Amino acid sequence: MTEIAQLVLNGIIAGTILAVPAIGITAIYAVLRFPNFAVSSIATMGAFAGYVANVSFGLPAAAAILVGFLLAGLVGVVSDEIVLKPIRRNGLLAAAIASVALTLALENVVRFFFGNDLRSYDLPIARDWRFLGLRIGPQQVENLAIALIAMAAVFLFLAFTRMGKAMRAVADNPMLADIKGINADTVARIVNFAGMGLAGIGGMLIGLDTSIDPLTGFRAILSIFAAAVLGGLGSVPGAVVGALTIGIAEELSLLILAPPYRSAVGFVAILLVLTLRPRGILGERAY
Amino acid sequence: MTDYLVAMLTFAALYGLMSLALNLVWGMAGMINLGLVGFFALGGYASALLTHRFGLPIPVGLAAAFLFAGACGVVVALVTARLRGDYLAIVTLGFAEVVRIIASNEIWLTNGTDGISGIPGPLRGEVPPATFNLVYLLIVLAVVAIAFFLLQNLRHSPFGRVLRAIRDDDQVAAVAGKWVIAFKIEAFAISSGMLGLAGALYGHYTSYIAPDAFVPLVTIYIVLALSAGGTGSNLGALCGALLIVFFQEGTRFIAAWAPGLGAVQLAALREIAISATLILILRFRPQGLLPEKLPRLAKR
Amino acid sequence: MALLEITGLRRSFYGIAALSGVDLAVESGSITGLIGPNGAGKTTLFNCVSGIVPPQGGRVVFDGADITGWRPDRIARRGLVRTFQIARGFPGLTVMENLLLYGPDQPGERLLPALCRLPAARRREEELRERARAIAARLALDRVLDNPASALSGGQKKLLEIGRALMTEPKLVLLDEPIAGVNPALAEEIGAHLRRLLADGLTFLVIEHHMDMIARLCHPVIVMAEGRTLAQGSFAEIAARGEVQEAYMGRRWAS
Amino acid sequence: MGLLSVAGVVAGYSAADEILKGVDLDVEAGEIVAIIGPNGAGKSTLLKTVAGLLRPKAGTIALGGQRIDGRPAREISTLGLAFVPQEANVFARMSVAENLEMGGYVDPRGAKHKIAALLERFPMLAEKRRQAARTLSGGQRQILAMAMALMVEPRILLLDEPSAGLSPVAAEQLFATIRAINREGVAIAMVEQNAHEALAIAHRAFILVDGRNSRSGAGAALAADPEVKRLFLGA
Repeated sequence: MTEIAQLVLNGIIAGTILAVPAIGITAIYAVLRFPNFAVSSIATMGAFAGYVANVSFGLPAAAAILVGFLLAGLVGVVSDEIVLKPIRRNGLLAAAIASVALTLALENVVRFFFGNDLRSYDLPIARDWRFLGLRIGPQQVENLAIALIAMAAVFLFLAFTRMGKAMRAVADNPMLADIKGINADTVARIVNFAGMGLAGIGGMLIGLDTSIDPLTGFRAILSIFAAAVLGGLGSVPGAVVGALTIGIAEELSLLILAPPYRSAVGFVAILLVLTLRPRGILGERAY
Repeated sequence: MTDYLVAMLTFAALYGLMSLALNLVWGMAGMINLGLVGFFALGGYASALLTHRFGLPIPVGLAAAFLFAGACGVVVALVTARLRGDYLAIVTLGFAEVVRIIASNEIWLTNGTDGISGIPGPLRGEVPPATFNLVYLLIVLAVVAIAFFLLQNLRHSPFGRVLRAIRDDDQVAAVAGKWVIAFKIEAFAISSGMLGLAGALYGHYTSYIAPDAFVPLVTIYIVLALSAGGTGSNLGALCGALLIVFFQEGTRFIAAWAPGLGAVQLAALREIAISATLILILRFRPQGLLPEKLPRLAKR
Repeated sequence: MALLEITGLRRSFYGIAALSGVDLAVESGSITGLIGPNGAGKTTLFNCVSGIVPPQGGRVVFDGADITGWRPDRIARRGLVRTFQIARGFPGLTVMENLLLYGPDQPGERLLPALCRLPAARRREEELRERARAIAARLALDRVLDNPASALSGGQKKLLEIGRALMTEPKLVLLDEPIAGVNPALAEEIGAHLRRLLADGLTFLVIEHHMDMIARLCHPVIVMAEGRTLAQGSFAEIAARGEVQEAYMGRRWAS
Repeated sequence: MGLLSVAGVVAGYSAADEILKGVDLDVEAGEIVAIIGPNGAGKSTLLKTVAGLLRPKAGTIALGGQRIDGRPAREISTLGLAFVPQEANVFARMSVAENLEMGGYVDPRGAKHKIAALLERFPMLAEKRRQAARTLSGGQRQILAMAMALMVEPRILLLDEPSAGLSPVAAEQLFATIRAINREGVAIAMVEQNAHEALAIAHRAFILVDGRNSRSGAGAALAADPEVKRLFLGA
């Protein structure tokens, strides 16, 4: 019983972390209408930027994450501007395919500079806390807090700020948004910056738990997309629900499956949801 | 030099077979498959296991690869046939990853990341290696020629017309009296089967397969081949495949003008070059070099 | 026995009822008009009858067979075909291919005959091509047969929709606003086509908002409101009824 | 010099096709102008070009004496010209109040007051202010779309087939609303299939045929003209 409770707790933490990049990818989808697979290598880049800030410049993890956010956001905006934006005119599926090529290129940029070795962040050694027979590490708690703050910021931004509403307006009806004077290019840049920045945070949060290498983001991509699809691509609250579901399901799968199969859980979840409820748990684009 | 050319042409033909397969689902029916390499792997393992471990003849292995990959294609298509393109992209991408995870971890079956070596090839060991390579090239070319001929028939048949209609609007195609799901499943199954066959031919040619050979990069190559050649056109699919192999070989010479780089860095540069090429084609020539043509049927 | 008989048809979306028990019959050899305010459920009714959206209750009987819940292609092959409100179709196919696609009983649409180019398929293709040419000539589309459908004007797209429906050799055609967005001269022409086809033995069920067209072409006229059938009769009878005026027509047509 | 003057405008969706082949149009401050004509004549294209969604290849468009041709839609919307497209003219998944806010996006000053005033004016919208716009009926949606356009206090409103798809009752109410908006001094240029009603409320009308001006004149005079009747009124 305690074992299951521990797995559920781990799953909630993992799911909350997963929710961060999942929100990023779903927000980008909502505005630009295509799955941007570049999210996987941009998450990796965020993790490496955080690594450089943390290990080479000695910043604490929380500050290094900000560096990861900024670099990933920047790469997201620039790569979209140069690579994907012109291709979107040739069709959204073409853009999705181009984003696969883009992610491969960016992954190899990381590989070019850092090689294939595993690297670890420089973290203070801390003992796990125990309560009710469950274990939780201080770093996990910090990660959880960072993920929750990032999510809260996204929700407040979308619900109350002028730019957040403009973003929803473009997601809803780009042509009308243009007529109403909302600059879709600006919105696209902001959603790319914020969305890919969140992916960068996600990449680093995933890396803080273990270690990083050029495939860090790619290994998480199934879980990230599973979370977004599960909640309904384009729906921000859906991404959170989806991420928690995936996080818990992946942990619970350890009861019956070998650890390498964890990422297959996301795939199975996608299949189940798409078969039973093609618009996702909360329906497509609920927000 | 001849050996090198023969090897290159063999790979070009294998890519051509996969590119034709992609053209059937994506070019004609409009269903994107970003998990090509998964079906390729399924066929490779199916044939390798049957011929290597159970000693069955190679043609049986090839047929089994076609059928097994095709059957898996039916399952994937059953689940995804109702989905829009972007979801299909996600599911197929995930499918290929799951295949690779299984291949890496079910050691009892696939020998894990060490892979399976010593896969038999026709006449291998009985004739000199150069002759084997030439014979194998002819076999692969024959398979590609048959596939091309059949797919051209399909392309110009009423069946092909229904697929192209489904690509445009599957709901209206249903109202036109077409059982859309069945058409999609058929197209996906044949395409997957062809990919499996290509995987099997690959295994018997190199005599060794491992999960490393089935990375998403292979899918990118094929998508690149078809995009470059011309989505919707079978001839374009073949030309694209030939171009890609030449291009791939060309990028090997990066090492010549970039001395002082390690192997990892060189490999990274090549992958960047290949990705960048696909991006440039999607940007500047989305219809490809040999674009699809519409038939002229008004005159009797 | 009516050609199409619908009883108690129900369908809701996300808890909001679009059809709440529709009863309706279309007699063979009629052009039946279907009118009603926006949101009355007319297009949903078409979607349920043609099989695009499965109904959640009730029965649809067509030509003696209970087709409730059938797949759209099966319904189409049985002789019930529909058009769409906004001309939809296959922009990547030529006009000729658009027509051929609707041709029934083409063995070449099965895998093996297609792969092997069986003569039966080629013979059928020739027949269908002949038929397509005749239909295109009738609808003045014969000059654009080899053009991609995307290059047609709005009015030609509407005509192509009707032409495609005819290719199926249907018994009943459901037309969803056949003259919406069409200029009056072409609307007149479309009306004349329908009358001629009626004489050839076809039956139509037509959704339309243009009262002129309904008044001149349709008999009987069925009024829908809030997911139910409200009234049925000749246009004059319908126009005279108080509840219909209130629900739909407004003052101009009441006088 | 009228409020809006369009002269010799040529435009189309691609380099090859020209839908507008040289169109003139002028709207005086405070009047209702109807634009009618057969399908494919370029009526909607004309409005889209004026609103800045399409770039004219030739000709001039001036608003209050200031050239606006070639400027993007979002710039034009700040100059007192508001365009209500025919379809998808509200943000379906946003609330009615948020829709109004987005209507006034270019000028957020005093938005609260303007929203309050519009909600008072259209009680139906006030009742549904928190509901998503997709839950509104067709007629209600048109009203919301026009209210959104009024958020920028425009001098001229361009309406693309406002009555399309509405039942006659809803259309009648809509035309009454259009008239009421016009009485407050907002000029209106509307494209209509529904020529009867459009000519009945328009001060002047333009008839387009095949991308060119065909006739123009007072609404009532055109409505009485036998040739116009035959062509467009189905009489």
